[in-house]
Amino acid sequence: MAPILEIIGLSKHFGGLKAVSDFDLTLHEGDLQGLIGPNGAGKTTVFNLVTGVYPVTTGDIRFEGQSILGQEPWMINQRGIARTFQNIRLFPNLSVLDNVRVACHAHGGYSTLEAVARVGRYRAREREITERARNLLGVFNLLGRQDEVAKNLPYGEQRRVEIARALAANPKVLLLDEPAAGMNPSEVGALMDLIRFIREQFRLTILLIEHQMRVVMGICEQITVMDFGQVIARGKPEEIQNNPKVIEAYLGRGVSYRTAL
Amino acid sequence: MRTIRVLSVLVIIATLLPLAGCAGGGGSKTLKIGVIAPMTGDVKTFGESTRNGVQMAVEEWNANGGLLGKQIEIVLGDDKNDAAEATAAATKLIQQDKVKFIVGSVASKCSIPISDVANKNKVVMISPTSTNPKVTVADGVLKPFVFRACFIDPPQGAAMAKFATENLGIKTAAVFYDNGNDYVKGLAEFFKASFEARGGKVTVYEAYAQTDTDFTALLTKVMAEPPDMLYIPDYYNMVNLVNQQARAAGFKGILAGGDGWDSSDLDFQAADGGYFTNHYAADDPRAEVQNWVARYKAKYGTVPDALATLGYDAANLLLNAIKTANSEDPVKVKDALAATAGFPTVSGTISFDENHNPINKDVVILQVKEGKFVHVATLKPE
Amino acid sequence: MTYVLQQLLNGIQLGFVYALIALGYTMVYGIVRLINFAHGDVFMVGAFVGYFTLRALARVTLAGASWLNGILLFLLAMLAAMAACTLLNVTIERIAYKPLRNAPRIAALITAIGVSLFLEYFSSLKFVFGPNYITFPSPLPAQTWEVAGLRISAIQVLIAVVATLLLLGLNYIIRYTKIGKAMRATAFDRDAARLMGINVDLTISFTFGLGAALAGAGGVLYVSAYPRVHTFMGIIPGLKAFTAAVMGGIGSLPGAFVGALIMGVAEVTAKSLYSTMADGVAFLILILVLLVKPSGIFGRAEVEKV
Amino acid sequence: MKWKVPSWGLLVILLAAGAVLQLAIHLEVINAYWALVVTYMCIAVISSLGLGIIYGFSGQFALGHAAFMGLGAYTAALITRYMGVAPWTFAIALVGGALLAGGVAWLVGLPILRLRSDYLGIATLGFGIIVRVLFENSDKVIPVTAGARGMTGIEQPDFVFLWAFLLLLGAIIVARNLRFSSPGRALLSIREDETAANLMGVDVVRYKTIAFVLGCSYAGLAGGLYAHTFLFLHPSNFDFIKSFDPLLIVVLGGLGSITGTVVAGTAWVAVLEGLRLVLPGEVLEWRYVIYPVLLIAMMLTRPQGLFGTSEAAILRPREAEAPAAPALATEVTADGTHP
Amino acid sequence: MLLQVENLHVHYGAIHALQGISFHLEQGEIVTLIGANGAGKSTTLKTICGLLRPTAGAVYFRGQDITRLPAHKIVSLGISQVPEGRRIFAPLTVRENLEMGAYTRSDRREIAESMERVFASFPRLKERLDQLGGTLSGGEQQMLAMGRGLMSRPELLLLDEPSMGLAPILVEEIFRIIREINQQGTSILLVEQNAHMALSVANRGYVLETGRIVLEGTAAELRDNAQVRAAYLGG
Repeated sequence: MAPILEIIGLSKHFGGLKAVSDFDLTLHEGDLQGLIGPNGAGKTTVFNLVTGVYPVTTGDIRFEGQSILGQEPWMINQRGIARTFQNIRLFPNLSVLDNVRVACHAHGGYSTLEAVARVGRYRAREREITERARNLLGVFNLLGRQDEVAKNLPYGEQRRVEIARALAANPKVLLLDEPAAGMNPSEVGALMDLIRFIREQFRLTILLIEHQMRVVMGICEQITVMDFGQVIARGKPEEIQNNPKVIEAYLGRGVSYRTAL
Repeated sequence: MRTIRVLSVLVIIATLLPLAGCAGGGGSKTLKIGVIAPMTGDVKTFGESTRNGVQMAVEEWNANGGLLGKQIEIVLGDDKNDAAEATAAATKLIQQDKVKFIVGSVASKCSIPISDVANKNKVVMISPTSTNPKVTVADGVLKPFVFRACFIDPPQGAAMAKFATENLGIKTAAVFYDNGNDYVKGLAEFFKASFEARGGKVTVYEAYAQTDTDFTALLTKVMAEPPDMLYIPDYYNMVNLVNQQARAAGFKGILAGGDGWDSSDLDFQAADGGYFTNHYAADDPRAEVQNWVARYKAKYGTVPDALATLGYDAANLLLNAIKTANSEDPVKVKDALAATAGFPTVSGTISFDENHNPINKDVVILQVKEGKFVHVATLKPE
Repeated sequence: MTYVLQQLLNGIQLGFVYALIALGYTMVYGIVRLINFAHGDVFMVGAFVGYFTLRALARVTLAGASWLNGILLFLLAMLAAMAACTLLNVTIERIAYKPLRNAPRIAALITAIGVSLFLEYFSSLKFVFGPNYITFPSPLPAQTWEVAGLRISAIQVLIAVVATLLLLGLNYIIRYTKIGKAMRATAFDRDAARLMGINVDLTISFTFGLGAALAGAGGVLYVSAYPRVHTFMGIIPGLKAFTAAVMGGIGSLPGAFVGALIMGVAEVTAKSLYSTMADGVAFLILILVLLVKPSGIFGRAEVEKV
Repeated sequence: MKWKVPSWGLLVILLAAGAVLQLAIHLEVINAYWALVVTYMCIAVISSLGLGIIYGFSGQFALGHAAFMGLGAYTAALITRYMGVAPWTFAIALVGGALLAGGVAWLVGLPILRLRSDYLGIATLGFGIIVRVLFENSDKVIPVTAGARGMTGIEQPDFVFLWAFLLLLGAIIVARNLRFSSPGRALLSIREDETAANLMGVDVVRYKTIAFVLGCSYAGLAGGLYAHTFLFLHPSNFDFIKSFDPLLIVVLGGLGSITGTVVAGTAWVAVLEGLRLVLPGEVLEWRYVIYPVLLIAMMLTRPQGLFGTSEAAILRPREAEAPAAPALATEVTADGTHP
Repeated sequence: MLLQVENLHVHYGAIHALQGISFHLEQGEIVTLIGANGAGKSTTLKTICGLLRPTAGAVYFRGQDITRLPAHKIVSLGISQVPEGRRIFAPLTVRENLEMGAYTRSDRREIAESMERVFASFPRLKERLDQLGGTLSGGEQQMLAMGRGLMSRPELLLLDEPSMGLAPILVEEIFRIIREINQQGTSILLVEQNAHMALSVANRGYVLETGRIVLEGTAAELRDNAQVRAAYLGG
């Protein structure tokens, strides 16, 4: 089967700093992979390169067999790669519903002129968008909050709105950047269930960055470990846990109990 | 939501508040003269002078028993030296306060819109200081109700050119002028034409904007080939800036200008030795001049500047016309005003031409010398 | 060639004065992210205070030689202006900006516009500064020297020396003193600075005061060179200085200085070529600079954290 | 606020009110001064709504609004000068002014809208000054504008107030329809977080440009009306300082609130003219001392503006409350705090 | 009693973030506040050090009421906070960052001594003394933040989520140092998402839920509490 997302020899230099060098990663349809590594290892930079936030220095990123280098973030999103953020970046003063509807925008299907004159496809499409957004909120159990302003939501709910918003664009690949950050163990448990669920429900391919080993080890099928911008290990969770390089650079000695955490 | 509702109500009240002012008007116990001048903003000082001048005239008339048996009352409007504000102020004076006569405004950019409003509403207007021809004439058509009290006076420029070449033996001159001011521009153009016709050479002929303060660039250009004379026919505040910078830049020639120099606020030190053209000399023995200066000084504590003088003259011209017409009917007053001939004002004896501009007369040349203006020559217009 | 250099000198003279204003803009911006549109009007107040001080001292002779006397009187006027502006700006900050520290940024900007209008219109009332155009008495004799074909005036020397000293002083304060470091820390992260025990309110006030002192000095220097004092005189230099600060990269002190010099030279050059278009050219340069360097010459080209 | 007037009904009422007001002006029941004031209110609000779209909706801090108003004013004035002020030529002039302002906005926007926040503000402010300088020197190319001395000879068309009022209603409707639509939400998302919007599939450059061009067209339209209300154009009327006026109005009303802009714009004109009426001659000079004090006081007491981001009920869309039954199964709940 | 918090209430606009929190901390203790996101842990710390104003209640430090004191006064009394997300001054050098930590002190010699002590705990900082704070790695920044917090020689150190966003290996290192700092005589109030680690170093702990303290006890008691295990320790 052809890979859905292929990252080949990717490098990114900021001035003299090599944030990512010669990074490879392949995602096949339906994969759920993890990307871990110490702070500053370049994990989020990889996400930013894939989603077009930063221009790539060298290397290639192929989505469904075609290079997406040089494309604007919104184009990449519309092609089918969506993401969430390490620090939540909702549209703080918009309602929860509008947050999600914004991401449906690309699929809005009517022009600004139709919107302004309230003619043509406006009414039908607007109803579709709203319905779609509400359905998504329903999945995330946020329907009751649809009219709240996003910034007033508690942290955990904001995380969920962010995922719902990412899904609104109908992506094929979802990149989650530390989705469990700031969650307590019971929330984390629910999140893991949620990630598994949306993968099935929306036929997603997921790549996630996470520090909480319980999440990574618990749901990822394959894990890539980065340090200083390079891949230092790759494999199944149990292989990673016992990899001496990973223990040295990232996990530390007392790994066993923390896995249970 | 409640606060919003309360605020909305407050805003609506604030909106309606001005309507309360609608009531006014009517009442013909006094004769109302509208004065529109920049009472706020960057040329407020000109507005105050103008207002003071008009005020002096009105007080004198009132002291002599008023006009048509009524006391004269000033209704003041502020134009902030802004065309839109001027329109609003003029419309308000005419519509709300029902004035039939307006003195104003200072800058042409305000007087032009005012003149249109006044003319359309058949209100007599006389601008004390606005020199743009469009104040009284639009597209070649005279605005019958609009007059001005100041000389447009391009001949002043020619007079200075004549004096410079014949009396001072000047061969080369540099000229600076305000691009947005017809008066200054007119003087500069006439000076240049006349000076060149007399064989002089204009080395630098440069425009500036009214907001400019840094003249070093222009002066450096001048100093590349230092001329005998630097001609700056603008108001004293601009002249002071140029003169001092010219001296600092090492200019040793003669400074010269027009009647805008006539002010106690002129920087006498920087302008020392300079010449300017004027309608009258402050040491002019004419009674009109001496009385005016003395009275103004007594009331306001300063020597009147050109704006105060012209405000005073404009008011006198208007009030005299009302008296001559012996009527408050603007149509009769404007006819009387147009027929004014040989009316003595402080700034000279005035008759109006067919475009409602005062017809020029003798030009006086004054020299700035040791803190005083000294009369050096009187030239007949050519 | 001499002509070009002479014009360059004029531009630098103007640039030095702009720099003094621009630094105040940029410091205040750096610490509270406020485009303090009233800064140009504080500069105007400085010019007036300098004028009134000189007038009050007109009969005083401080030293025998007229040069020395002139310089001393000038320095006194400048110090008075600096002190008055500091006081004024700190007061303004307390009344009009401090209550809005946690409000949307635009709210403080609007009050700054309000303060600016207030200073202009209030000070042109008769019992304040009055509406008149006042001629600033030249502190020094109208002396010029020829150096290698270039004419250098006493005023130019005065501006260059005084402005340089002030800029060095500012640099020292910001880099090496405790309050200077506190300013930089507060500018970067106000709450973290608070946790260090830095009195943030005091630091912000100090920044406003310091910026105003420079503006006050700038005001006196400006009217010494371009001797017209007027209540609306601050708008245009203020705007240009602010533009210079933006061009240099707002928040950056060297940026403000370099931007101001560019602005001064650009303006003078444009004026010498086509005088009525000078402002247009100066701002065209600004836009071109920003298109090449969207956060100014010295602005950090920020890689946005995502 | 439970006004249950159907929106079409309300529109008819407003149209009737406008017509009645125009009739009253025509019959001089309302004098020319008040006609001028209410017309100017309409103009100020139209222009401010334009900035509201640019700044309030899409968050682009643009400070060159007066320049675009000037472009519209000069364009419209030149058109009627040569074509006269019959209703249809006046309409052409207004459209021409709006189109030219919009077109210039598009050209300028292409490079300039990449800038963010205060840098954009200062670049647009600089553009405004360049335009003013061009106006001042325009007589070298088009002598009738008279450059720095101001353009005269603009004729007044009939029923200017009605024109302004109807265009204002149109401007409100367009802004409101835009606000509550998918492109409108795209604009708001750019205001909230440009990078996130981009990553959520919003073509940021395109929508910023749409907002800027539309907003500047509003300014151009307002400029055309301005030219034919005041009948005299001077470059200083479109100076950078004048760009602060719509900014004040938009912020005082509440950023992003159409209702707020309408109310604040009206109140702004009312306060300035009200002070002219209320203050006697001796203290007239206090007019612009009181105004900034009011401005500061207003901002200190209500920093978020009169209306914040909320809209009056009549402007809000009546979204059909869809049945709350999501189509997808919800056996998984992400956490237990809000079941 | 070093720190006593009594019936603290804090509002953010309409949100009642702290709804009457009371706890105390003895000299020499490590006390931890654990709880979910939004439970009010960071709010509590911010209120203690004066960044937030409570609507009701009081904070006493060594018996002195510090509830209404401005933040900078509280620092000079001997409370120092290492904020969440580290918040180091990126454009200042490491040395200047540390100097900022000693802002309330004026004796140069003593400050130099304190700096040496910080280097003893965080030798890596000494190597990077003239580097800009912003160029440090995440772990180094956390060390700098803690070092900076110690520069005021506090009696009480407030630590807000010191392990957040750090690799597991660094988390361990940080907690080792926390213990070390405590052994040198500084009392510590620790807010931590990682309840497991927090309870492993703390003497006592409080559990916060939606702005209230729902449970308190020694670290061991809390670790054994079924509720705590379920909610915060993941089984």
